Amino acid sequence: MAESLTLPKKSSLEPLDRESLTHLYREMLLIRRVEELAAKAYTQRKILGFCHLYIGQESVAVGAAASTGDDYWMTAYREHGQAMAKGMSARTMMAELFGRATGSSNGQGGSMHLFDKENNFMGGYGIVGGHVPLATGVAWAAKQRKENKVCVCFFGDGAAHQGAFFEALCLAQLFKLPVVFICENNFYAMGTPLHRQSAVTDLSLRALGVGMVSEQFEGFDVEVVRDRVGAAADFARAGNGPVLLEIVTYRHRGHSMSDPAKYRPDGELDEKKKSDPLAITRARLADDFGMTDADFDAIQESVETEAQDAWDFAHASPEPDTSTLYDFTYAPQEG
Amino acid sequence: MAESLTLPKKSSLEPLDRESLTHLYREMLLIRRVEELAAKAYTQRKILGFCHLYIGQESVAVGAAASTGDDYWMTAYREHGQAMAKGMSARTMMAELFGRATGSSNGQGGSMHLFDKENNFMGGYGIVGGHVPLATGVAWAAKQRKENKVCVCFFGDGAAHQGAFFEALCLAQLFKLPVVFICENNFYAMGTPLHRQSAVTDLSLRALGVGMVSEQFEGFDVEVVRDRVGAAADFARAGNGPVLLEIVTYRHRGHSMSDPAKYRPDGELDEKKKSDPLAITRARLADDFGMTDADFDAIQESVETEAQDAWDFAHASPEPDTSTLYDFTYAPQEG
Amino acid sequence: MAMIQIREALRQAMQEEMRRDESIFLMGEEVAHYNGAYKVSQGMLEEFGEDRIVDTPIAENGFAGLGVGAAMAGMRPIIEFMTWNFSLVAFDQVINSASKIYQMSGGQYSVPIVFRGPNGLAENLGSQHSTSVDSLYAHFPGLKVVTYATAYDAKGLLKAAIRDPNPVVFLESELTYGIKGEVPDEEYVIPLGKADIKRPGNDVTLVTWGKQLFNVEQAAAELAKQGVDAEIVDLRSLRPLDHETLFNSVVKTGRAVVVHEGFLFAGVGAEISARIQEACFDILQAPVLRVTNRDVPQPYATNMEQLVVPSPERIVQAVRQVMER
Amino acid sequence: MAMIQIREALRQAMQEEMRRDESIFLMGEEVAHYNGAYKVSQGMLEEFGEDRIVDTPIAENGFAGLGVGAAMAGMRPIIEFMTWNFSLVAFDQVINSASKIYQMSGGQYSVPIVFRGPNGLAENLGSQHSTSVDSLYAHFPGLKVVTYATAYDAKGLLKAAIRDPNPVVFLESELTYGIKGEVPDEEYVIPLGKADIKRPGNDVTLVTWGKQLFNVEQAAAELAKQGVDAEIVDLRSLRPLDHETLFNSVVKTGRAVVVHEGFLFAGVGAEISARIQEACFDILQAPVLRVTNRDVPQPYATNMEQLVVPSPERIVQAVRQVMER
Ligand SMILES: Cc1ncc(C[n+]2csc(CCOP(=O)(O)OP(=O)(O)O)c2C)c(N)n1
Ligand SMILES: Cc1ncc(C[n+]2csc(CCOP(=O)(O)OP(=O)(O)O)c2C)c(N)n1
Ligand SMILES: [Mg+2]
Ligand SMILES: [Mg+2]
Repeated sequence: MAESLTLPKKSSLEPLDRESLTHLYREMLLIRRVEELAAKAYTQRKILGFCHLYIGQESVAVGAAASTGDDYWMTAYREHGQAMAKGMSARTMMAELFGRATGSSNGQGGSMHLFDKENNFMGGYGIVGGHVPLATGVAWAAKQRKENKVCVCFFGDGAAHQGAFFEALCLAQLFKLPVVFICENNFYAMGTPLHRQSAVTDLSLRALGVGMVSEQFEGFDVEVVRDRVGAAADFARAGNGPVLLEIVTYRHRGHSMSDPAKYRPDGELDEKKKSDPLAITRARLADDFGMTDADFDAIQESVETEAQDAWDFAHASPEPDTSTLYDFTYAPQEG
Repeated sequence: MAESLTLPKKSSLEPLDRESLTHLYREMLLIRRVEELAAKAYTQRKILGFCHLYIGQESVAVGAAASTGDDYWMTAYREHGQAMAKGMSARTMMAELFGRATGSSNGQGGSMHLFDKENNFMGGYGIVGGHVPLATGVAWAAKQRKENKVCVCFFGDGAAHQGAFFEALCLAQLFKLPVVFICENNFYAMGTPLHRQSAVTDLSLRALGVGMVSEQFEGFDVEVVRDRVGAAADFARAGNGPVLLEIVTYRHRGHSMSDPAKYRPDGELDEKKKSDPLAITRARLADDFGMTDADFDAIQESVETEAQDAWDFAHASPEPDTSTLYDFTYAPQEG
Repeated sequence: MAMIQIREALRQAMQEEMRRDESIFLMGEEVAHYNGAYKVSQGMLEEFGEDRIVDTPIAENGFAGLGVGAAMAGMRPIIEFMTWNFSLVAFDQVINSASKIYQMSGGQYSVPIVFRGPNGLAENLGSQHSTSVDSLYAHFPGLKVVTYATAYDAKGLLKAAIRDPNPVVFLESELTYGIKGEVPDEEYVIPLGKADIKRPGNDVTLVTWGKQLFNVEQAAAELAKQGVDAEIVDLRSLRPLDHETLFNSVVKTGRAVVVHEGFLFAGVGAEISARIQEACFDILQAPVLRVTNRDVPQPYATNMEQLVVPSPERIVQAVRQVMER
Repeated sequence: MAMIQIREALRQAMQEEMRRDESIFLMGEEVAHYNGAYKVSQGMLEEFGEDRIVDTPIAENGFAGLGVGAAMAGMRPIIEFMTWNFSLVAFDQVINSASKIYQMSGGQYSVPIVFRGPNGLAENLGSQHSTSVDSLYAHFPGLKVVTYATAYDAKGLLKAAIRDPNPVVFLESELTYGIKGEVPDEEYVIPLGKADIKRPGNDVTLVTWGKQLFNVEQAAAELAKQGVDAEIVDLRSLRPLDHETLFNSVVKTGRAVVVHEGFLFAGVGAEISARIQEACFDILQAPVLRVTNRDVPQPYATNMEQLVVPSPERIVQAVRQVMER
């Protein structure tokens, strides 16, 4: 029976020491600052189209990367932070947002379609739920080739009502594929709160219907995310089949840059900001690892430099060469 | 929590007396005989295309009709028996299978697309799972108009993995729509047994993922089906929202006339035939209501006559008038 | 006459019809509490309440099917796709359910439903958010396919679509919701299947629909300077098609260029071109040319994106080609 | 040379390629234990095992997407749709995933996948089971669309499709799986994008593809009796299109009729017609005519159904029309 299956209480990962936790903190901060610069660039119309910021959810991507760094990832369009957590440089990402030739997709993809093959970051996708079946295929390949890799698939609470999501769950469980499905429940699909999207607001229940192991937890603490995603990856890697994780998080900004997010109940945002991933990990580093304000200032400074450098790089980069217009439609026949 | 919700142990229906149970027995027998004639007509190439027989599952349609006779029904392509149980005459149905102008859809629809508006039989559909969302819309209308009607939606075990099915469940539960979803689990989707279609073979579990009330039961006894479908209809009619029923049944024939059904384990069919709905109800009528062989012979005879009459009617009916070719594409503007 | 935005014209059409007919409801993502992703349904929740202005989860195949079922049961749903790109997950319901139920049922059940939402380019959204679905739906008998460029047409055509007893695919545009136009104060309805001559002319027929009308009008102005008097035929309905207006214009001018967004291959422009040469073969002075998206998935970067879609310059150039014959 | 059924030719193509390349697998409904709904994959489970010949639940959108993901990860999936009618529930995966990932990723990820299955009329199945999807997929850049009429072409083209680094939509037919044709014993591959002259002639060009070739050949035989020497161009690839063969033929004959199954409106025939008149305007002696399904959802009854689809008689009649000019 579905209910009887559960994840190991602890992952196989060692607890983080000061240095490695500091590294994760820096990554979260870098994502935060780069997103803030992206917002600024958007208001200056240097970035156009949609721009979905990850601010508030950094602990999910960074925590997951800390436990599945070599694995395959697939995700939706709110993926700037995920791409960076997985190894894409701030420069390459910002250049793609700016629509430049130096961007991750040569300016073909844009904000919603970041890809980084070198780091097995298999894309940001724009059709809600549409990429979830793709993840089962990546896991299929990994399993057939006995790669001992899993595919981590991120999607939002809004995707948990899509047929594509359900069919992917059915297939992954039937074929016992090594997929870690991560539902980032940030409480809203655009302007619609979860309780108006779904009769059940515990989305990990979706797993029961297909007999899948699942777990729901709060993801504001990067160490918790690292451990639970690690536990899920251990489980899937061991050949036990897929796992559905519902990670409760929160987005501090609107759905996209054009959304004032007036639909939030008064005080909700301030309340949630108390569990800002950066604040939580900063406190932990200060309290348990004795990091000083000076230490944090140093990190802040290097992050500022890196973020600003990304902006400068993107800004200075050339537009795509229009003579390449037809180069991205069909792959050339090898050999 | 999903699990806590359950249906009333008994429906609001009175137990059946001899006369009414006899009536249901006769209906099941009529469906059986008409299907056998359809099979014969198919081998004589009087019926073409696909022909999916309902033989073995009669108790489901007839039992459901006995408790939801005035309600809306929607179903898939294995619907000959359901159309008749809902009130379509054997003549009209057979004529449609023969592709005649006197058929339920003037020969436009055929075996997979029987419709009978007078009896709220809203169609047989050919895309697996595709009609399930339609049922939520019919229920939406019934609810808005406060008709106190439910929509009964039949589909197979093979449809329980389709995105359309899942989205319909999500919407029905979110909007608390009066739908009775009936999954007729006859163990096979074409040649694929359920355990190779799905990791969970208890399909009523699908309801847990969306917080829906569900129940699984064997449907060979028409009285049981009548009571449980009645209980589900009571529940939905009372405004409690939808119900998912998984009714375990079995098809005695192949998937369609062209399927020899070689995939059945040895002995399975014979074993299942012991729970033939006709045998069960016949025994009940004989044992508890003292019906004699003579009584049954009389029923048999009148059924034979009615079934043969349907064949004769269909056979004698004209082909559709080709001048009507363009009459079924667009509805005319009223008034 | 009032000058109003196209989004207001569409809203008025829905409001007027909903006041007239209890059986109409609007359903889609963010249409109610959020007042519409593009504010088309602003204020409608307040006026009509949650039973008639209905937010949905992101389950297009599900709620498109819900709409079709409700239509079969006698209601008149307006189903909003936040954009038509997302209708691709609901494609089966629009094609296999909506377009075929009247026929499959032998005429017993009609499906009076409107599917509406923005179509085509919305700028810098990349290839998954820039699809023009015109030809995908216009291909199928059983559907009607309607679009507009002006506020006047938007309102009159949407009212007709809502009143039609058949499924209507109604194509809008994010980029033009804010464009203002004159709309009469008194009620009016524009019958489906009637094209409109947006500019009379004698030298060449420019056939278009939807927001490309604006590029075509710019091109026509430029051509006028160059001494070419173009007639602009705005089809408005792609299915059914107004052959009379179309062919009369080509018979008059002897030349035609079709301009539309979306892909060339088996696009609606191909159908227009094929029909013109079938009907006006002896009159045509030059081949019917088409100006459409270039044959690549829509790139994100502005310079590439603008290369792909039709422009006044490309239209003028095509007209020059047909005039040179 | 061996005379084999088309289903065997398709099977041989898959078997030969799978023996050559470990990364190829076949996935779909009933392809394994049932040996294929139409027995195309007969015996393949036995040869290749359950990891490479894979039965799926009825979840087309899911397993089409699974195939695309596996292709991105370097495998070469063959995804069978039991029929293309059912691809409409997977439409989003074929369009928004398969056709666009190479572009969205800036060329980082290619998608070497084949989607295959029977397309178009299968007789007396009603409107939901009789859709021709040709134009729906050929509309989109990023996809290739291939079909065949003969066993020889079926095998050679499917092998090329499997080797192609791009997503290929491969259109088959229930009605012709059993038709036999000669297939060489030695290996061969037919490059995609090359049309084939199935009958040389001088008076009129008959353009077709898929199983309509058989109707066209019957019509050509009848026309020969009437003294009309028709050239038959079997396109085989709809995307990419072989303009050279097509236009050379029309330049020679000066007349063209396009024959295909499926709907007329924005069908692939419209594209062929539009391109011919664009390229051969001065040579054309008559308008390009089209013979396609009539514009109604497919009826079930035989007499109505046969009225709807192309027939040799309708083809002959169309040719007569173009010859009379
Ligand atoms: C199939 C589909 N329908 C609708 C949309 C429009 N849309 C884009 S994002 C979004 C909300 C998604 O919310 P969620 O899944 O919770 O992700 P989040 O934005 O919260 O990260 C919607 C409705 C879409 N992109 N795809
Ligand atoms: C979307 C879709 N995919 C595939 C098919 C082909 N098909 C027709 S019936 C069937 C099996 C359905 O089995 P089930 O749902 O259990 O119904 P049953 O035939 O047992 O009544 C399949 C695969 C289809 N009609 N629609
Ligand atoms: Mg969300
Ligand atoms: Mg079954």
